[in-house]
Amino acid sequence: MDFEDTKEEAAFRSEVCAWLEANAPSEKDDAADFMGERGGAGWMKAQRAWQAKKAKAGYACITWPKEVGGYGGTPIQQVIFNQEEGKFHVGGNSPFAIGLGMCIPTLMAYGDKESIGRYVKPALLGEEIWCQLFSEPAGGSDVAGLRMRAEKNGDEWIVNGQKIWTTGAQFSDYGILLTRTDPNAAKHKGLTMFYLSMKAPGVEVRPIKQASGASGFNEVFFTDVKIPDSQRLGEVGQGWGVALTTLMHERLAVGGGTGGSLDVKELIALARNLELEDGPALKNASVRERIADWYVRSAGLKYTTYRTMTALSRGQQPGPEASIAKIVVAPKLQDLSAFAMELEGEAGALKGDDAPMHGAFQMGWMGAPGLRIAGGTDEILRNIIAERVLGLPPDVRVDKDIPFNKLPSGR
Amino acid sequence: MDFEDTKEEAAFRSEVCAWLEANAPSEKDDAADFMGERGGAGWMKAQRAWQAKKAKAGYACITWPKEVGGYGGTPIQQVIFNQEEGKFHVGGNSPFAIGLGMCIPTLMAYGDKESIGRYVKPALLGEEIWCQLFSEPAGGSDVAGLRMRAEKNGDEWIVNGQKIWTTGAQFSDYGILLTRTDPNAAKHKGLTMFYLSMKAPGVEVRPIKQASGASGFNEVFFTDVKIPDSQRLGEVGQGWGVALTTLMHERLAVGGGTGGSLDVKELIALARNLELEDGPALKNASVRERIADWYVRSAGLKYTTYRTMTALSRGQQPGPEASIAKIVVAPKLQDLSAFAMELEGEAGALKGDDAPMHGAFQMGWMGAPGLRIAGGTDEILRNIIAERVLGLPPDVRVDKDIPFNKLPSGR
Amino acid sequence: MNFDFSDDQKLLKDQARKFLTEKCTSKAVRRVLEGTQGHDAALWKGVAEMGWLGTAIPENYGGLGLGYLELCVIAEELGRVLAPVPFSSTVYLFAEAVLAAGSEEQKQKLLPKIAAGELIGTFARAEGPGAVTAKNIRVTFKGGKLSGKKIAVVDGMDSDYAVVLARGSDEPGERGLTLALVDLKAAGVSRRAQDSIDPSRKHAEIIFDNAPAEALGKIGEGWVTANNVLNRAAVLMAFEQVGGADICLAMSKDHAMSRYAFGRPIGSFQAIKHKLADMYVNNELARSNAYYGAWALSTNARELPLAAAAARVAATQAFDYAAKESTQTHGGIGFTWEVDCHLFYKRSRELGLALGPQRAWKDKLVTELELSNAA
Amino acid sequence: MNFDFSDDQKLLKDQARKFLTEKCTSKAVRRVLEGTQGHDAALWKGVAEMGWLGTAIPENYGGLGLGYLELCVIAEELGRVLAPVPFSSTVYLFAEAVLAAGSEEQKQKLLPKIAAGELIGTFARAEGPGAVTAKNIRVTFKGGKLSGKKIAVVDGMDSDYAVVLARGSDEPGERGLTLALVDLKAAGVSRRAQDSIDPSRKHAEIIFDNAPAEALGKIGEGWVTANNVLNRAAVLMAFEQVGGADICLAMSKDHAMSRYAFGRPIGSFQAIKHKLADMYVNNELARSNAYYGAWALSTNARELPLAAAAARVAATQAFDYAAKESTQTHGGIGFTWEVDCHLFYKRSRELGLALGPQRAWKDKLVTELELSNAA
Repeated sequence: MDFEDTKEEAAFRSEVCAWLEANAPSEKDDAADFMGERGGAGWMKAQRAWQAKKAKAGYACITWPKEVGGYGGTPIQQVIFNQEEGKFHVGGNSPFAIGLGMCIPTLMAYGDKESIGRYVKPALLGEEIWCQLFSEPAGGSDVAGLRMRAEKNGDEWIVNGQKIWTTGAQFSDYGILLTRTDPNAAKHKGLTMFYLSMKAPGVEVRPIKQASGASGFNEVFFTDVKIPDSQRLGEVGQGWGVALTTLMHERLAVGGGTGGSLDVKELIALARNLELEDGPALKNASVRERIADWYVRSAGLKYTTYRTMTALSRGQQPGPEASIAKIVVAPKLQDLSAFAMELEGEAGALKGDDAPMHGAFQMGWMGAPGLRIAGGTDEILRNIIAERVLGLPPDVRVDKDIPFNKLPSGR
Repeated sequence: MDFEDTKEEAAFRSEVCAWLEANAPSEKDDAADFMGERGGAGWMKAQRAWQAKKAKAGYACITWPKEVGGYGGTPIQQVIFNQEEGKFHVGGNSPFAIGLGMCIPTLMAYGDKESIGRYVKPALLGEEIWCQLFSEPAGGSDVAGLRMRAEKNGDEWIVNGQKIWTTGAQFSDYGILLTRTDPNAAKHKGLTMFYLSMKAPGVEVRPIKQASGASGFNEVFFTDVKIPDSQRLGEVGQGWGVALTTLMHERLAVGGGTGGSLDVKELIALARNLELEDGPALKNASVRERIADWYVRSAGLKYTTYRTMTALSRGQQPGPEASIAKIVVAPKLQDLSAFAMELEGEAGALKGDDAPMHGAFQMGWMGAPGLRIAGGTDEILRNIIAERVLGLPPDVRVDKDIPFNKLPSGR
Repeated sequence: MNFDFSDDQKLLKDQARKFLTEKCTSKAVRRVLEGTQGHDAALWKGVAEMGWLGTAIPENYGGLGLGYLELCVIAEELGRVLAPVPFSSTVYLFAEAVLAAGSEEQKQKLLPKIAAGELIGTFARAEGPGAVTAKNIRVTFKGGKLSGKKIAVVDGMDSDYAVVLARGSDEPGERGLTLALVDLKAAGVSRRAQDSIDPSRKHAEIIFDNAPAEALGKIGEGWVTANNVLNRAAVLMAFEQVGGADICLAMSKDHAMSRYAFGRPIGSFQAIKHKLADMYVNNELARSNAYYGAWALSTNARELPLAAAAARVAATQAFDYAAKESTQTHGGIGFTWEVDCHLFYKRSRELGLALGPQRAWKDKLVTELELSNAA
Repeated sequence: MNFDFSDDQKLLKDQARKFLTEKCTSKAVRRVLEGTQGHDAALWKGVAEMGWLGTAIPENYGGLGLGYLELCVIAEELGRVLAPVPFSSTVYLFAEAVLAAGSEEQKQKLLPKIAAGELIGTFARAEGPGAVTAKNIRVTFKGGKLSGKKIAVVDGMDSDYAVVLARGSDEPGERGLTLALVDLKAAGVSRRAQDSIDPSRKHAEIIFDNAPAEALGKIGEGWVTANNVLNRAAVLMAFEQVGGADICLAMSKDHAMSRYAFGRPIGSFQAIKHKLADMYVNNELARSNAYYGAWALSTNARELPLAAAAARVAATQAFDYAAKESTQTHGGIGFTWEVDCHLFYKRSRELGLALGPQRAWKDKLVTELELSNAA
């Protein structure tokens, strides 16, 4: 048991390091732009440039076959690349992640030769950005409950309805779109998947203002949007099967320790500089107990990731343990931030530079509710662990084998 | 807002005090027996004697009409009597509570003139003890899932099967028994209620040994037990409706702050005498925080009871707040006891006189799992609050309108 | 046993609810939340006209002299609608400080103005992050002059007067502290708005540079009086918190009944059911603790410190839980700006910190238990 | 990245599981739980024959010299079946103390006997309720004589030898402490069985009255050595706890699948689903912390104190939760004597206290974080 690379991994790592040393933008040049506002011109330019460089070197999608511009590598090699890339000022939070992680794989699985030939390369090179259009106001946790109507008209489809929680829609060129083509079929049977241009007439993107004031997501409205049948992915009525391919990728994507940035280390830093009723905060038994409780959860997650990487390194499928990250991280962020504000006392009610550590904990506390919901609520994730990991029986389903338009909807 | 009696209540209270002063057994005489082993001869003799005294004075069941031996009083008068009686060494944990609280009211509601004439008085006088036979191995939280078979044979019924968790069965003379008379009917429709003599041939009572080693409950086995049809309570197939009458009373009975005996006060007493790594336990911030957390829950319950009594005192129906006691008390007992054992350190793993405070916390910790389950699990109680108090929709029911013997049972 | 509000008090509650439902919609709260105004002036005027500001102020000082139980029921209603007015700063804290420690002259001068809605007051305690303890109060009050800095003063920008906890002598620790009454429009006072996690209650930093001030109460009694005032305010604030928590539960319930997923109302899933049941239990326990606090407050019982701490802790925990889990129950829309969940999420935390964090109150609570040996 | 056990170690694990499934049924555990025997002698003999007692004892002392990762996988298996044998007292604590501080002569004398299953040893620390701190150790070791009382000594009745934390000099605090090695059958030693919350692990009070003993390690190094030994034992015990927690989850899952209520398996209700999901998450986090501890133990890394504390805390929390909620999941039968839930409920608490409570380990953990500034 150790934390070392295998000989092959070590070789790949040094190859990657050498390449990054030679090619990664240094702080002097456009690296600064990576720190700029997400979606801003400078940020986008820097992201595209870096993506192109990686793609040309074959590092953009390491597990993809060489033929489609990948490296023909293993998952562990992808992990190693990410680790090393993370040491450079190249941002992360990439605008291409969703497209390359979810949309393009779906396209490669279900698209025709032409589409694949046309769209994979530009996406890989960062020239075109893709987004994923599944969630709707009426279909959140219950994605298949979506209502967006697509009606066949000759060899094209007319689409009307609304999508929501679409990340990156504001700067996306294309999207994959899940629609309902047969409201008389059972819920999961009447769906069909398409891809379309986000610039198509009738597509309108509006940012969603979150409780925190920020806008990370969008609503996308569709009015008589025309999609040629040639842009259908999978058979008519088979959309749910196609979507599952995509969503499987999402779980992995979101599963990663999002929001883990604010943790025990920061809490200790805060406590070092605070006096409580009975003396230094870091000497307070209740504070120490909380630090320990949260530390063992964070450390547990960290070493769980090591176990997953080990499985990858040994060429095995990572076990279900990979699915627990978000359910641990999100509530911890909320509780830890609230506790930190309690330590700060009256000053904890202040924001930004008026609060200790530039309001880091206030920001974490405002962001936590979203993290507990986006990409699968705490409750849905527990269902997934119980059903897919532990194999417990599904809940009673009353929405099977009933025409979708006969389902009770509360409307 | 105050904690005073109304004029009428004050009058009743002094009447009760005077009577208790004159009649309650003092420590000298058989009061000692109340401290004896539950069900033991001395204990039983003392209980019966005291019950008879109360009954003759009309205090045994204060809210019952005078005609049936009650006081014709109000619920708040019953509360006042209990408060004052509690100040004397007359035990409590009465063997007559279930009979007079659940069984006899059911008999009075559904029994014929003869039965009522025959059984009410002896029960009231403590001459005959009743128990309640509903729960079965196959029907715990889901009481209506019971299987005990009763088959009509001429003008009597032949009963076979098993009951479980029957309190006091070992010293009961009679019981009310819920049986399944029609397995082809839907679950709730095939039940019928009877009363019977616990001395009837074919009835066998066995104590259940609990995890704690104690035996508070029994299993009761029925082999070809004959029950005359005249002992049927309610119509054939209407047993569930009859049972609901009985259970309504149980919720109230169990709802009371059971297990509240071990609480913050005892934790403080323990902490006063312990040294932790950083000094006196009672000065430890983490200990103080826990004490405060549990105190506000206990105090909250105490004052919730005051609100309930106020409603009674004003002749109103107590609000749903009455339903929360057990769900607060039981988990608190478990957590508080475990925490106390942590304070005791290695010695916390000892039991009885080898542990601090004669092992009070170890006993509480061993008893807590049962308290979280008996009379409605934490989970069932949350369902009840959600559905009956908050009015949320019931869970999907797959066991309605299906013949009972067609229901999946896992067997 | 008479442990509930009287019919008259319940009538007052109904009137308050009717008035606020009309005059204090979430639109009104959002106007303050999103705007630069420190409070809703129209609502403040209306609240004054209803006479609420003088509820517990004796008639000889221009109040209604109704008492504290009446003030509690009004507080609960204000809490339900997140009323964006400087009510708690002015009534629970400033007026209580004046009533507790003010001279006859000070009472005559200030209380009628408060009752009439012509004076907004606040209470300034904290000077930096961490606990407010006797030894870390650095603002000085010497020779009628106040100097130093206070932070996170609620309604600080809108207030006319403030009661300031300051070091009034060279006596060490608590005995060195005094309450000072200062006109915030006077020379030597400068204020700066501070960003708050709940902008529907604005905070301010106030810097005193030899600002003219007068003592409120005896020199050296500042700490004792301040804690007494905080205890009284904690009970009243607890009713606001319980009111807010009940609305979070009601919103969650409505959403759980009307929102369908997997062909069922989400309220039929145990994950939601049990979450709401827990909210209900917390809220009931908090309400009962608040009632006990109300009794202790209205009768000046010696149990007040314990009752106030218990009411404060239970109400803070209930509102925190209800606000965060109501957002969770609402799912995606729950963390959008347009749905009201975040108004309660923000307010729950802000009220939980305004009179000092739970930790400090839990410590007080246990200290009281040690003394009383109750529990 | 190679953060998992090797194939050989997994093979050893499978062998251990096969052996224990056959030799250590819950019947065997109940025989000790309900009886007066301190342990299952037949099983102990079998364990010795398997060579497990000498897993980490070097070959030159009669052990297999396999190492600590191998000992960890065996510990997990012993934990899964609640093996009623003095394994942890003898191997994790006594043998580790001898290896850490013993003289060559002491090692030669004791370790081969341990490996052969001819010697049962234990470690005596606590003298009363509360924390075990340097200043409350009153047992004295002077001039080769041991005097005083130790309590709650696990396997104390069955042990041949004990390592005792005692005051060996007049130096104050930690520097005054020494480890003493004592033959429990010698004159001056009297023992009394103490009732335990988990009678499948028997406890004893041991009174020393000028009992002959010898120093284990240098005078004045007792505290440091004891803590080092506790850290090593904590990692091994964590694997027992994780093993137990996994069985609780497995039992709960089986029951939730086979038990029907309201016409459905209870495992289809979210209340049960989410409870078991939480169990799973806790167990995985505990397992990962235990793995890190195993790495630190097997490499004598300087991170051992932090890794051991984290493994200890996570494993204790996971086993506590799994054991109590497994009982809850089983409903009524869950708290009957005949169903096994209570065996795990009792063991979870006993293991959680045996090496000192969570509180003490959390405090150590944070102290390590303060030093390392890691986290």
